[in-house]
Amino acid sequence: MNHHHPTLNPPAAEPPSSWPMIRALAGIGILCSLLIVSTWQLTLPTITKKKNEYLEKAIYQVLPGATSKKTFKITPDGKIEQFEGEERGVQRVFAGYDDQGRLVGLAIEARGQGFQDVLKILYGFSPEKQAIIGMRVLESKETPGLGDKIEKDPDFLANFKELDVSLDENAQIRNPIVPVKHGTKANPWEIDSITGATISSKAVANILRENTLRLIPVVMKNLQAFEDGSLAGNGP
Amino acid sequence: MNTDPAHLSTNEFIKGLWRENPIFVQVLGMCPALAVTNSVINAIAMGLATTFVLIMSSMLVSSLRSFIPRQVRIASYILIIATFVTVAEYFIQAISIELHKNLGAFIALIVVNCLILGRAEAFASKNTIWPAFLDAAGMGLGFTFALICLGGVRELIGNGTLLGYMIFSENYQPWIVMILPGGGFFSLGAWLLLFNWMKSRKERLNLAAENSR
Amino acid sequence: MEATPTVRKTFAHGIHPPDFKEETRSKPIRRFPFAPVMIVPLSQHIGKPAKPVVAEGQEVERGQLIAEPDGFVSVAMHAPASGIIRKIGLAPHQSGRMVESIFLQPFPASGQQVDPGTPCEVETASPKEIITAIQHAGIVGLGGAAFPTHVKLSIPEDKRIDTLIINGVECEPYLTTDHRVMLEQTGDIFTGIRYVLKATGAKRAIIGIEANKPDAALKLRRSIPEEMPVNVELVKVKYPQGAEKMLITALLGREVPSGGLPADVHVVVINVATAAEIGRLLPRGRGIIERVITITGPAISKKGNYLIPIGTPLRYALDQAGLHEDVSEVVLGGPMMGQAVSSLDIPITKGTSGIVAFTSAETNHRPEKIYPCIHCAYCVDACPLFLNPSRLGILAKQGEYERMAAEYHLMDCFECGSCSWVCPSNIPLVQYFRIAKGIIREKKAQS
Amino acid sequence: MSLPKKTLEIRTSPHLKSPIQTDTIMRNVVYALLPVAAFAVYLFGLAALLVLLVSTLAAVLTEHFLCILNHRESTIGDWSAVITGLLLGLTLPPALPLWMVACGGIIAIALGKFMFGGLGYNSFNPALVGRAVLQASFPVAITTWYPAMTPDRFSSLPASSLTMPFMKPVWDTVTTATPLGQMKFEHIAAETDKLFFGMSGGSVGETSALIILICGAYLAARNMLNWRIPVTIFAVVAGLTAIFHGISPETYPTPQFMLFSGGLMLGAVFMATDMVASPLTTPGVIVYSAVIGVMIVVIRFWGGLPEGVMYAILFGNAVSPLIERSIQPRVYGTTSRRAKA
Amino acid sequence: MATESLTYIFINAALVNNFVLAYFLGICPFLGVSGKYETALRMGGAVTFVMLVSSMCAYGIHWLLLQLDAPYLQLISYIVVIASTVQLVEMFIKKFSPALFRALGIFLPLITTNCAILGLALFQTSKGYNFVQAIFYALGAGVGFTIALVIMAGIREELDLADTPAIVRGTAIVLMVAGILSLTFMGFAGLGG
Repeated sequence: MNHHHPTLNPPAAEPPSSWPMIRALAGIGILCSLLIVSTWQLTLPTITKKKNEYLEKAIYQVLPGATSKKTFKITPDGKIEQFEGEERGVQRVFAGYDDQGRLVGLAIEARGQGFQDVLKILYGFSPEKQAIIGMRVLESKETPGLGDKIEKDPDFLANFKELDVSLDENAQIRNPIVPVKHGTKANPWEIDSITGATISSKAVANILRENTLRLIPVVMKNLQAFEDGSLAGNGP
Repeated sequence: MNTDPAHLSTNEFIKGLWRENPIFVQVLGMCPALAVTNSVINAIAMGLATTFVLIMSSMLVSSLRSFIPRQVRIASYILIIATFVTVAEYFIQAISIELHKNLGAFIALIVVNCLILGRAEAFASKNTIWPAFLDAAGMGLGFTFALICLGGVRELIGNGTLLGYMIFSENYQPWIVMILPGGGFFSLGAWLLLFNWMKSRKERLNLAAENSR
Repeated sequence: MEATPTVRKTFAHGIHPPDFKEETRSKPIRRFPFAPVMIVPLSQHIGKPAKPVVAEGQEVERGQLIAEPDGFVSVAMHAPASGIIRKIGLAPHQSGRMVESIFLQPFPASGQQVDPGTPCEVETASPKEIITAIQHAGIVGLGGAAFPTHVKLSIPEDKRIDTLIINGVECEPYLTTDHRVMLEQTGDIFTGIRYVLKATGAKRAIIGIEANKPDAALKLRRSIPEEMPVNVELVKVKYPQGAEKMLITALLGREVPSGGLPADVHVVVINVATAAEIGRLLPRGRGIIERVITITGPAISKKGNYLIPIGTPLRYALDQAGLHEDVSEVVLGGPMMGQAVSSLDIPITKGTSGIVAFTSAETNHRPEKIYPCIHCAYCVDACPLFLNPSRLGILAKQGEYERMAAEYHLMDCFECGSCSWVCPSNIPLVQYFRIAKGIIREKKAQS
Repeated sequence: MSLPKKTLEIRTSPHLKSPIQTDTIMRNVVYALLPVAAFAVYLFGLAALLVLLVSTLAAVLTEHFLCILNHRESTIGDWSAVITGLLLGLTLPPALPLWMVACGGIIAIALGKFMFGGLGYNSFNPALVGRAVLQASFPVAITTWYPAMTPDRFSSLPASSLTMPFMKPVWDTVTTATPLGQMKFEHIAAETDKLFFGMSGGSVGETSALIILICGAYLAARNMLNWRIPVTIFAVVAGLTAIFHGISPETYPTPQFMLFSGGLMLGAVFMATDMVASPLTTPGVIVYSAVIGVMIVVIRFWGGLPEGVMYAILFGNAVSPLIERSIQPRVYGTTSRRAKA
Repeated sequence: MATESLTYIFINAALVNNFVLAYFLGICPFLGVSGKYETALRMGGAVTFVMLVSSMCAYGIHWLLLQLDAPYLQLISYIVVIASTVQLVEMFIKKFSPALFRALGIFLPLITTNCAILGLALFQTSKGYNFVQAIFYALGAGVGFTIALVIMAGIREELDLADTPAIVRGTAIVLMVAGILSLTFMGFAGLGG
């Protein structure tokens, strides 16, 4: 095999003088830091803007009609707080508002195990309809051409036009979301899975079920906080 | 032997494209060659990013070659390469978030692409800036070319498209395996087979020519 | 017939080739006439060739010593017939090389009388004397290996022998010499055992016989002299049951260590015909001058067991037995381990236990095409030493001889041929191994 | 004195040879596969017949042409390509477009066998390599099952069979689910006797356990199939399933169901037993089969796929050299398993 | 915070998304050091060990960079730390276990340019694993790398003795086998959930 690794052999035995080495490394270090920091400074605004646009696009997609958004987080003890930026381990909820500043719905991040790796999705919840009104896959490594149908298959995406997650008298979800075999959807809380991508579509359903069971009651209880968010007028 | 300097520099440039092609001949930098070649656009992006890093770091290494003592050269090269990779990464992110997502960690992994360190060590550290640039550009373009070859085959067969344009009819049944990891191995293997075959054919022809002489 | 319970004694693995013994097993031993010229090679045994004690033109009596042992691993030679020594010189040999031989022209009216020598009495002789007598009687292993018997019986000081095994298995297809010897020379066998027991100090003897020779077993069992510690045991019919190591395992459940000798597990094994020969020759002080040979095979019309003077040219022997015109292959010994000969001018020696001749009808039918190894594991299941012939074969093909020896115990292989016999891909495994062993021995000798 | 007229042949010992030849073995495997194929044709009609014919033809022709291309003597005479073709056909769904079947046959031989050096050197079962590539390429087509025993199965073909290359197959409206798929996704267990006699949907030949067992027994009796492999796989699968079924009968199916559903029978009897890709020694074979058995159970119970026999066997093939090298037979007269002189 | 269970993380890294066969990380040693079983096993051990150490280091650096609010230094600090870790490990082993050093010695420098190590550090950061999760991830990745390497070595030792056509010899056939292995490992998909 003609396979060359860069030679890492020790150099010839010459009495090493440390000053040139330090000088070289320090010089290169300074040069490099300068380069990196200036690039960072140069590109940061564009990157932040693009990231934001990307996220907004997703939010408006799962919350049809929304034109502005506001970010909240749900603390582990069930409180809703305003939040900006990104932080690990934070359950983010985006409130989407229409032109009049009315709450259209909430875009909620959910994640769970897919077929190959972790799936990350964003779904839109309408408090008015007590239903999921949109879903988008944010991150997936599902098998191309098969598992990735959950991002493209129109029949499958149609499940999320109005997926029932209404609460019962105990403020818990009445009918947890369930996946059913393709073509047998009979109830508004069922997800019609994809033939040939059963596993991935079921994974989506399971992630949604688990996430809605946990969060929808919390969200509904604190609905006022999200609506207030718009009144405070802190636009997008 | 042609010792004309112009010819020599062309030679520095051309050799990386074909005769010493980093992937098909030297079998270097396989990780990105396999990982991001499931579409042509990814292949081009990866190829150009690598070329950028290769050219920049080669030139810097070449210009600093008298300044860097032997003992710390590898460390210095890695520092330089890592810097340019970071730069490339931010630029790609600024150009397109989607592309950055598709290439994922493999942009950052250009740092450990043996090709770059290899060129810095084997060529740039021993030559002046201009040959170093030509060498890096040739190698980088050769690398990009190989990536496109791979990406082209994989996207065409695995998705029926090239650069996103449908090549076959709408009804083409794609061979999904080609865009899966397995397909990466198969297509690179197949390209190497092709190169082996051409090489053996050339050797045979040369032999025949020598015998008839 | 005695009720023989199901025979269980055997070794693991092995094969079941068809035995083709039917045609000769009931043919009594018949004597052969003398050939016009006999060729007695000085090297009929493993070890150093014997030293001639006769001169060209000298007249000799039948049974007279014509060559004496040259060193310890060497045995004596005796004149197979009364006649005149025509020449001492090179003659073709089974090995394919020319070897120093004594050419003897029997007198036209040479009788069957044998020159009497100095007897060696079992009661009075010491073990050492018995062993020397065996050497001077020219006795070698008659099973085919032709290893000097006295060497085998000379047990090193630090080894203790408890059991003597008499090998009456005769697992090679076609051959029935041992079978006939057991039936016809029963008394000699027991006499021989008595000598060997004394020489080795073993406390008991077991005669191991393959279950396809119940008549021989019965005869032997009935003839065991009183108070003689001898057992007759039947072993399963399976090739290579007759190999020393396999027989020891079958009868005693002991395994001879790799690279070791039977003496390491306190056993000595000698062939039944060798025992008979010892029993016949020692009390009379004679030397070995003839042996029983099965001449058989599809190319032989008068198949049978013959008592043939040593030195008889193969051509003469085959002619007597009625060789078919269409003969294509002649094998000395059994078909599994025997050797095909290129010339019929070689003489029969002490180690020749059988002659099997095939016509072209059979040899043409033998599969020729060599397929690649398909890892069917038939050979692994056949190898009596639990080697991995498949692996060894693949390595041999690549010339990895050192690895064969270092990792896969190549040197333990005794070339029984089981692997080659079963191999559905017709890979000449044994041939590969023989070559590999040769090369390794050579390398060892060089270093 | 008569002299032999021609020169004598000098061969080395042994001068006898068992009559069983490699092509004998291969031919017998083909014979043993024929009843399985015949039953498949009975179940699925013309579609199955065409699948089997096309896969076999593709395999044999590929072998022939590759040999010619490589200036070697054609090796189709050893029948091994026929086995590969038949086995591949038997693992495919009956309504698979025939051009895909042909591609599978070509890949099986070219990639799975020829690349490795041909018969005797294929590290993996070639038929399964072909099938794995097809599965990864056309995951939908290869998991679209056509029902057995349709009344018009001898007079008409499923629409998908004759799809042209490069075209999306048009699927018949009547497709069915395999018992394993039903178990995995809907927790409906099929009746064991139905599975045993093979009256359920599935691949062309993975249906009748009874016939596969009989044919396997024939080969095992002739020592052309190592019975330890299927027996160990059955034992491991049944044993593990029994344990889990005992713990939670709701979640896990019965051992019978596991044994007689899917490709387990065909795989264990005819694929895992591929002599070339399995270890030589008995202990090695047992470990190899146990690996396969465990992996079948793991994939079926906890994996994402309903069926894992193919992957399990390929994995077994992959680790077979490792098993082989760590489990060498104990040589006679030695105590160590591994020889180090 | 990632919520995956430790078993899931381990199995996912070792089998389902095997670093070599699904992520193409560490292809260079995979092609270069898979010729002999013993070497492959040692290389696998060395990589697993370095992975563990550098995974812990990467966790620390990431935390530090968060404190400093300097994410742009991530790559450069990871690579520097990995390179120095390898050096330190090498010196440490040389000093305390000469036998181990003899066994692993020649592989250690090569590991610096093994993209699997850097890849591991980057992935673990982007997945947001906590310390324990990161350790299991590193362990899984290392074991997966070793499995792939050792299986490949086993097959290649056989192939060395095989009658392979001339043009497939060398890297081409190794890649083809890797492709088949990659398909085989697809069977593990969905495990561990």
